[in-house]
Amino acid sequence: MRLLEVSDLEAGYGDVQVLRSVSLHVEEGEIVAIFGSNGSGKSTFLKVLIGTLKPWGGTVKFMERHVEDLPPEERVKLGIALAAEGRKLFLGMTVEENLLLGAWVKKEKAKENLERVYSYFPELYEKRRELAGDLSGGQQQMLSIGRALMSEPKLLMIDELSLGLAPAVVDRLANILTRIREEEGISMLIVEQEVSLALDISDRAYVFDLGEVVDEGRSEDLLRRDSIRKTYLSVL
Amino acid sequence: AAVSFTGKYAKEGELLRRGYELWKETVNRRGGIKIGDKRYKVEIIYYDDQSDPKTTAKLVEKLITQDGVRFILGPYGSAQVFAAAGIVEKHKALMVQGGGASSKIYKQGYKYIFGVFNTAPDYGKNLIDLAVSLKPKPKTVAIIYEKDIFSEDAARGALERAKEKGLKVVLFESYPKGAQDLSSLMIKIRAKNPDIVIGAGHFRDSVLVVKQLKQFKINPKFVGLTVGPPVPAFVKALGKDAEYIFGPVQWSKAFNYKDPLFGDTKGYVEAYRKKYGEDPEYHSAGGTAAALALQIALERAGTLDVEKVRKELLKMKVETFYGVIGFDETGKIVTKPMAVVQIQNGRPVTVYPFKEAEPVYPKPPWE
Amino acid sequence: MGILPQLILESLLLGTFYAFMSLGFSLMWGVLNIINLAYGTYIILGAYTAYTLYTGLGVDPLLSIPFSFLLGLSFGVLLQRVLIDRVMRLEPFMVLILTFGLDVFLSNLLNLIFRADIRSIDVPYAERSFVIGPVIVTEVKVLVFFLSLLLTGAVYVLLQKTWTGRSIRAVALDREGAQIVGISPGKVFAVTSGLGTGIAFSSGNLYGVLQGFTPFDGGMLTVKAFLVSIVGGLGRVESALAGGLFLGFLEVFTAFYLGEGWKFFASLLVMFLFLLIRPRGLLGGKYYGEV
Amino acid sequence: MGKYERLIFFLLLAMGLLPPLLTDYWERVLTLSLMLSSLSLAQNILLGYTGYPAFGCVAFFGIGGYTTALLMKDLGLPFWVSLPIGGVVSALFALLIAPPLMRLKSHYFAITTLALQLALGELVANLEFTGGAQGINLPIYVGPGGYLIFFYLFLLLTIFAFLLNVYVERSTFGYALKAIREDETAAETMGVNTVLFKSVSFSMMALITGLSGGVYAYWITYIDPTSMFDPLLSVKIFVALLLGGVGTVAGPLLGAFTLEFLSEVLWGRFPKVHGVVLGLLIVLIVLIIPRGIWRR
Amino acid sequence: MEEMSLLKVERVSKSFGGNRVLKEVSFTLEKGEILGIVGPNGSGKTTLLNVLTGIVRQDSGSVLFMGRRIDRLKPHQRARMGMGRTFQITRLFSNLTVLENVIIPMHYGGGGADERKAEEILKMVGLFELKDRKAGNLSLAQRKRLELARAISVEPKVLLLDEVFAGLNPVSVREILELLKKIHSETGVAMVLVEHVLKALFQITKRVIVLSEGRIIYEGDPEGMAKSEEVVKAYLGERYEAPRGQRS
Ligand SMILES: Nc1ncnc2c1ncn2[C@@H]1O[C@H](COP(=O)(O)OP(=O)(O)OP(=O)(O)O)[C@@H](O)[C@H]1O
Ligand SMILES: Nc1ncnc2c1ncn2[C@@H]1O[C@H](COP(=O)(O)OP(=O)(O)OP(=O)(O)O)[C@@H](O)[C@H]1O
Ligand SMILES: [Mg+2]
Ligand SMILES: [Mg+2]
Repeated sequence: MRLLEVSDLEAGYGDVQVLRSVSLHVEEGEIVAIFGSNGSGKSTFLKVLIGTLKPWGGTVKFMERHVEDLPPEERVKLGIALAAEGRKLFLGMTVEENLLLGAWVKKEKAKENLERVYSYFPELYEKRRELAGDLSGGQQQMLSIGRALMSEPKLLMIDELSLGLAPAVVDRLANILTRIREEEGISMLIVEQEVSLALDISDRAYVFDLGEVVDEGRSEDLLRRDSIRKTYLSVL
Repeated sequence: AAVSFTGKYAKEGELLRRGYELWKETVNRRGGIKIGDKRYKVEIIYYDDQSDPKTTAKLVEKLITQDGVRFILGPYGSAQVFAAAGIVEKHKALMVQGGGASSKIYKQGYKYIFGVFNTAPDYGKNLIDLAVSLKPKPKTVAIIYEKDIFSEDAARGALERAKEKGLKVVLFESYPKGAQDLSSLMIKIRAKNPDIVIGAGHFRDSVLVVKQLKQFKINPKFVGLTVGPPVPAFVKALGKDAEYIFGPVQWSKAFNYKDPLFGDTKGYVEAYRKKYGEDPEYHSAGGTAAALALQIALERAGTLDVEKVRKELLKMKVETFYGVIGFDETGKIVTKPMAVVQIQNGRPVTVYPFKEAEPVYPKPPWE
Repeated sequence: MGILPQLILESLLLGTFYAFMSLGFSLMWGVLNIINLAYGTYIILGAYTAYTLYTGLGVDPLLSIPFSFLLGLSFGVLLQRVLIDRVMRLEPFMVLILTFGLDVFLSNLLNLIFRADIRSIDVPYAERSFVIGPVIVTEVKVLVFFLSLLLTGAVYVLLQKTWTGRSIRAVALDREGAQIVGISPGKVFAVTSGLGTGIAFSSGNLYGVLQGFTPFDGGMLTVKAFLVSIVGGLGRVESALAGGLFLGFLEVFTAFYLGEGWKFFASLLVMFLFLLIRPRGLLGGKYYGEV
Repeated sequence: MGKYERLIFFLLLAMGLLPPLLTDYWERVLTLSLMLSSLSLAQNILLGYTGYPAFGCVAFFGIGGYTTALLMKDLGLPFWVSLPIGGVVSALFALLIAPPLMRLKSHYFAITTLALQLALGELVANLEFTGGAQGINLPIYVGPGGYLIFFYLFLLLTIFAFLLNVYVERSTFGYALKAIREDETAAETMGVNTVLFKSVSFSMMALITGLSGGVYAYWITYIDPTSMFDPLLSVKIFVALLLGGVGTVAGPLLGAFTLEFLSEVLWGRFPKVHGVVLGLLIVLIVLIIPRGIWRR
Repeated sequence: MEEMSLLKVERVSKSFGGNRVLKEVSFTLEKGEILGIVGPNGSGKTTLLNVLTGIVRQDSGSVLFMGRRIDRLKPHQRARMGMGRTFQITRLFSNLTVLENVIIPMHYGGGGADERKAEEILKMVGLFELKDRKAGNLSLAQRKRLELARAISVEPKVLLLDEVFAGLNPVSVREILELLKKIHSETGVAMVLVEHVLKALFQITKRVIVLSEGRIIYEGDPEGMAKSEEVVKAYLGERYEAPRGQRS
């Protein structure tokens, strides 16, 4: 079943258009990666999906249902979660409180999921009584992802997956995500700059440029595609 | 006139306004004020100063600059009068007031301010004079006062006289304007257990002081309050608890003088009773007297020229229902006495220096 | 000396009332990040409600507390929905101005209806008191003390239902963040504002029994609530208690030893110093003005 | 100066020619408007450019006013000497308390200044030499020009405040203030001495506000703690700023005049309910034009 | 007399509450040198930069800049001595324009402000087209670039860069790398790069320090780092063979 189906999405800020006719879909149980040039509208796209930015046009269907007019909190209830760029953490609350709040729409399973997230990120367990605002940059990133996991979403969206994370943590995270997908069938939509990583863990990927989808396909195929190799893999 | 309709001095302000209104109606019924050859109907513009001197100042400024008023009847409250005075003086208008008794008003070198009240220290002095004349002679006194221009003056009068008469002042302390809880002061008074308690404040505080004295079970032999007891509302507010409390008055209906407008003091009392259904007390009388003084000066001057009217006021020495009205060069009245009343059987009766009845002393404890 | 027990008793009784009175203010501040300058006037509104019910229908002001609370609750929710929600998005000081405008409006409206005269709710037991050894105890104050304690406890329990409490704070810290985890900020704002205003109104009943009031006394009460919140720290019941007692002691002792006139000044000075030196309060955690 | 700034400058100068055409009453209204203008322009330096809302700025109005009044009354100094001293005292006081005070931000700062304002008011009310709660009556001005002199004084003050705003808007000094407004830590690491700049802008505000208080005291002749430390005046300043538009040079002027005229009209029309209407007005302004007239 | 180091950090320690974040950290930075600092999340890298720039005051130890102790200096004073930095979590003047964001530090950090020069710098970091945009409205990568522009605009003696490559796509990483190299060769500015994007870091630095739990556990060249067991365990991860970038 198509979990998420976006067609012809247009969006922007003020009168500056950022997204132009973006269409994209995510199947159930699939991990989809988005990469592409900076400023091409990836974060904007996720903002529209979670609902903190209103689209100008186009449709967003989640589980066959139109959600483009729902406020964010309703979408979260339906099973979408976002670990946002800029993190949007509750800096003045403790790490544990931040995580618990992630379970707002799944309160009955809060305790259980807390354990789970702590097992993924022991760093957070150590810091659970400290304020989120006092965490290091990378720790905040972990917290943001951990919080998104707390609601047991059907679709997990992560902006800048590896941002500021140490290599060891990135590896661990990659493992965790593939495992969660296998065990729980959660779908994911991931924005990641590190293209080899993105293609490593995803089934399919989209390439954004200047607000448009310029390329898409199965990750293995893209990895082999020359244009991609040239622009994104061989530069360093 | 800018008068307090609301706020802390709403009660006194209303009484003052009654005094003005009675005068206005009486004069207008008689055909108005005769100035030169013309007769003028009296019109009084009122504004509510909400018992706030700053507002008074603003309103008087407005009366003079916007409404073009030249002759102003004063507001109630010394601070209000004080505030208004500066403005009146600035614009060289003329104010006659029967609402402020602070002596400070007359120490500013103002030329255009006249007042028909004895100054505040006399309030305190009269109370002490009465107290020491009673047997058994009280020995200790506690004086509390509201931190305002009039009350402080009155309290200082009492303090001075108490020292002169050899009383021991065990407490002399102020509380802020508008205070509504005096627990701390009461605790202090209770610890000192004085024979006399003098409270210098205004109507509201008088009620509060009595209530809290009772609440804290404090039983002095003599309770004197500068403002309150002569006002009918005082008994209404306190009922039985008002009994035997003393209060000084600028004027009482026991006075006996002739009057150009009302015939004599009795005539005034009757006119007042007819209009308002109760006896006048000194706030209203002060208002009427102030207006009367202005009227007489206007008629004698025969012109609306402020300077000339002022000269007439300075020269004046006339007998009215209120006593003889005459001012010194600072504008202060210098020609009339004061009195003290005590609440007996729910009514204020004059007990000093003229005696309608004997004072009850010492005061029995609260029930 | 014999006077000390009396002073301590007075401070305790008064302080507990202050704690309850300030709870709503502290809650709205800690949670909505709003300093509600109309708060004091909410209390006064409560006092007038109790006054009207008492003089009109003879309902004892202590019995009409639930009614005041409900009235405040609806009023708070309404205000939040109609006014404050829209302004909260702007800089914080805009809400200050808005609530100040509200304060001017409400107090003048009261003045229009009731005039500026001092009113008091003269319940028959108002002047009753009894003596224990060196201290004299005023019955009303004791009643108010117990009621304050009881109601404060109730609020404490309410906030301990952690999900509500937590959601409330989350929204305050990052509105978009809260939405992302599925909380509806609008609802949370309304609940908090309603609760806070309800507390203000019901404390008005107690205030009205304790002493006289006029439409313009709100400003001073806001300052007191503010002081309690600053001294104690924000948004927590324990902090409000600490702050309330602090203010109680401060007022009674300065009034006694320095004179009534210095009471308010002392409070303001202490508040000023607290803000400068320890803006997080005695018990408080981090405050929000700083990241 | 830019084009429209020059225009406003000349308009202000031209106002100096108005008095012969005015009645006593309008002269008073204009004088009040100018006073409010100078106050909002002063606040604009602080709030508009530095981002610190000094809700209790009237503290300095009081300091300036009382200093001026006391110097005249107790030391018998002439007004022309007392006034500048009043302004300087107020500015120095600001400079002194700014470093600790301005560690606070946003409404913490706002409220702390308000506490300061109220505390000073209480202090003045309790002290003897300040005349206590009764206030002070000042001698009446009898010099050349009569009461018109106050109109010109406030006009001068407004022009001074206006020029200061233009300076801040244009100068590198202003850039520093704006940087502080946006992110203080970042500004600091970019080399901006934030404590110094904040303090100076605070003290500029205090200088103008203090001078304004001094002129007001002599003009109104009667001052007392409630009128010199009046929270309502603080709010009026902020409402004027909001109404006009924060952070622009023209906004505060526009706001002050509009507000003063409006409240004068309301005052006259609805003497009983003006308080209610004023409150409503504040609420409406915040709701409807939160960014001010000028910005729109 | 021996040539003095540009920056000398001696036994610097710092705790937050009971949490010891830096433990006697010492190192030196020579003029014109480029030093990389890496380490697990929360190992104290950002805190170290905060100590160097004066945003956080260390509990003990000292910092010498150009031979002078600067422990007591305020951040702005250090900035004027020639320290430029970027923030990991960007701290721009969000309501001012991109251009103004660059002009301000030029005023207060170093020489005079010159709009022309500011525009030049924006061109270098690739933000010229956006110069009139409000800084708050930039995308993550754009903000990072602006942080960098601000830091270099004052022509500092040392550039302290906190994760400038994070969030940049490979193309951008390349551009910024080239830019840094160019600036370095032209001005000889010393740099400290805190970074997790190792493949970028290793292209520009010859010496790295690895922090772990506030302690320096390795100091030396990049190759040696990947061979150090301790570093692999604490930071790189067991499966790590060589820095990713060197694979392709
Ligand atoms: N709040 C905003 N207002 C106006 N423009 C914005 C805003 N946020 C982003 N933009 C612009 O929209 C475009 C797309 O931004 P977006 O953040 O979606 O890009 P991105 O693909 O996530 O980039 P990055 O890789 O840098 O994170 C950029 O040019 C950016 O400057
Ligand atoms: N203000 C603070 N209060 C309390 N703890 C703090 C504070 N700042 C940092 N810390 C703690 O200090 C430790 C080091 O933080 P720092 O930001 O220096 O790490 P980092 O090495 O930069 O990590 P990252 O790679 O994730 O950015 C972390 O555990 C963090 O929680
Ligand atoms: Mg992005
Ligand atoms: Mg870091």
